[in-house]
Amino acid sequence: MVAKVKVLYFAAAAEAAGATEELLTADDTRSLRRQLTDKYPALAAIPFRMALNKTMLKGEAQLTTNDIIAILPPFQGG
Amino acid sequence: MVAKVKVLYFAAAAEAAGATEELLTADDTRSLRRQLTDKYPALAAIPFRMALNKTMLKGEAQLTTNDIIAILPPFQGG
Amino acid sequence: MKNRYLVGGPITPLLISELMTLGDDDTGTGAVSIFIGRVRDDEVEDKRVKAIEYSAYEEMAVREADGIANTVRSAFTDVRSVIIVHSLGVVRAGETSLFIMVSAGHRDHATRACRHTLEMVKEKLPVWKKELY
Amino acid sequence: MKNRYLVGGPITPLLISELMTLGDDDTGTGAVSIFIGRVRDDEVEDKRVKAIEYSAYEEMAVREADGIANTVRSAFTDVRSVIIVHSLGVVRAGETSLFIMVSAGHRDHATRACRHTLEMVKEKLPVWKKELY
Repeated sequence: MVAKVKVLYFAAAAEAAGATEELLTADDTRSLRRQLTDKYPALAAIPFRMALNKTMLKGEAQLTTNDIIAILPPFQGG
Repeated sequence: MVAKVKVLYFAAAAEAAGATEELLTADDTRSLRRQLTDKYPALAAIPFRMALNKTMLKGEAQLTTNDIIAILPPFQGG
Repeated sequence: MKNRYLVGGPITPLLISELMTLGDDDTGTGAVSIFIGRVRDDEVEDKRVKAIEYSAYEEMAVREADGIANTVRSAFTDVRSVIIVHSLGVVRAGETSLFIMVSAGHRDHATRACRHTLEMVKEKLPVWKKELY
Repeated sequence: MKNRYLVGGPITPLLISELMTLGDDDTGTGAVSIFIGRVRDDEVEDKRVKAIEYSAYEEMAVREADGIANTVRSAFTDVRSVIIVHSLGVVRAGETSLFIMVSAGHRDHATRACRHTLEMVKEKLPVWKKELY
């Protein structure tokens, strides 16, 4: 089974992807990560983390249709 | 030689001495301290320190006429 | 303010004054520790920073800020309130982009909790910046 | 204000706002750490504190405050300004009796120097208090 997820790109990740969001299909975060760095080589150079449904992802997770995955470059607030 | 010094009392020390200042004679801070606790027994119960001419006294010092000695109970600022 | 944690543009002196009145009526507060982050006009590769443009994953930032405030209140039992405000959009050099205020009964928890809040904000808020020259 | 370090009565919100504008034009400041000490309405032996009356050895307090500010500026090289204001006389519960503000290039020195200033003020300023019920 394959999940249709919404991927959000922020800051340098948005520049690398040339977009702020898109719909993709993937089974889990591991395969999504590989798919993203294959599709956007510039993204591979950014030590990004992912949030799943607005919560920082620890390790990897299965994906479900309608999940929201955010691609987060290192934070720079303050 | 004996110095005539001005002694200033603050907070609990002023209560113990019943005054905020007076003129006393003493050779050095050690003998002045003894003189004060003899004269005002309540002062002996206060762990006071002394300032000599507005500078905190470290150890003991000789006194000179016109020196200003302040009797300082533990600080409570802030 | 966009919500209780994010504000569009700089955190103005007026907003800071308003934020500082929060908890004014709590007479159990003996210590208030405040941190203000400002944009510096740093020189980067011979160019001087005129402003910083902040962006954020807003929905997640709000959740994270909520989490930080709750964590700090639980970890420091003497703490009575935690305020966190971060700018979004353009903030010019000299202007304020971050305001943190922690009230407590006593100084030890106020100062330590404020510092801890600051470090968590730096670590956990999904906020990014872009220097404008 | 009696001088740059001591003020008669509470440190009012207006005075705090004024003090906070000092150094506003220094665009090399990236971090400002502030500590505000307030009078708590503590219960002491079944009586509630209504106010605290502060007294000081004023001439020495000014010298000590000067010394603290200089020491902090030397010890923390990133620090750009140190402001210390303490109340004298009656300050009611909920009102402010101590204001410390330290500006620095970056957060680490600002927060550490502010805390250090606070500890030195507690240890070195010849100030005493009397609870009023």
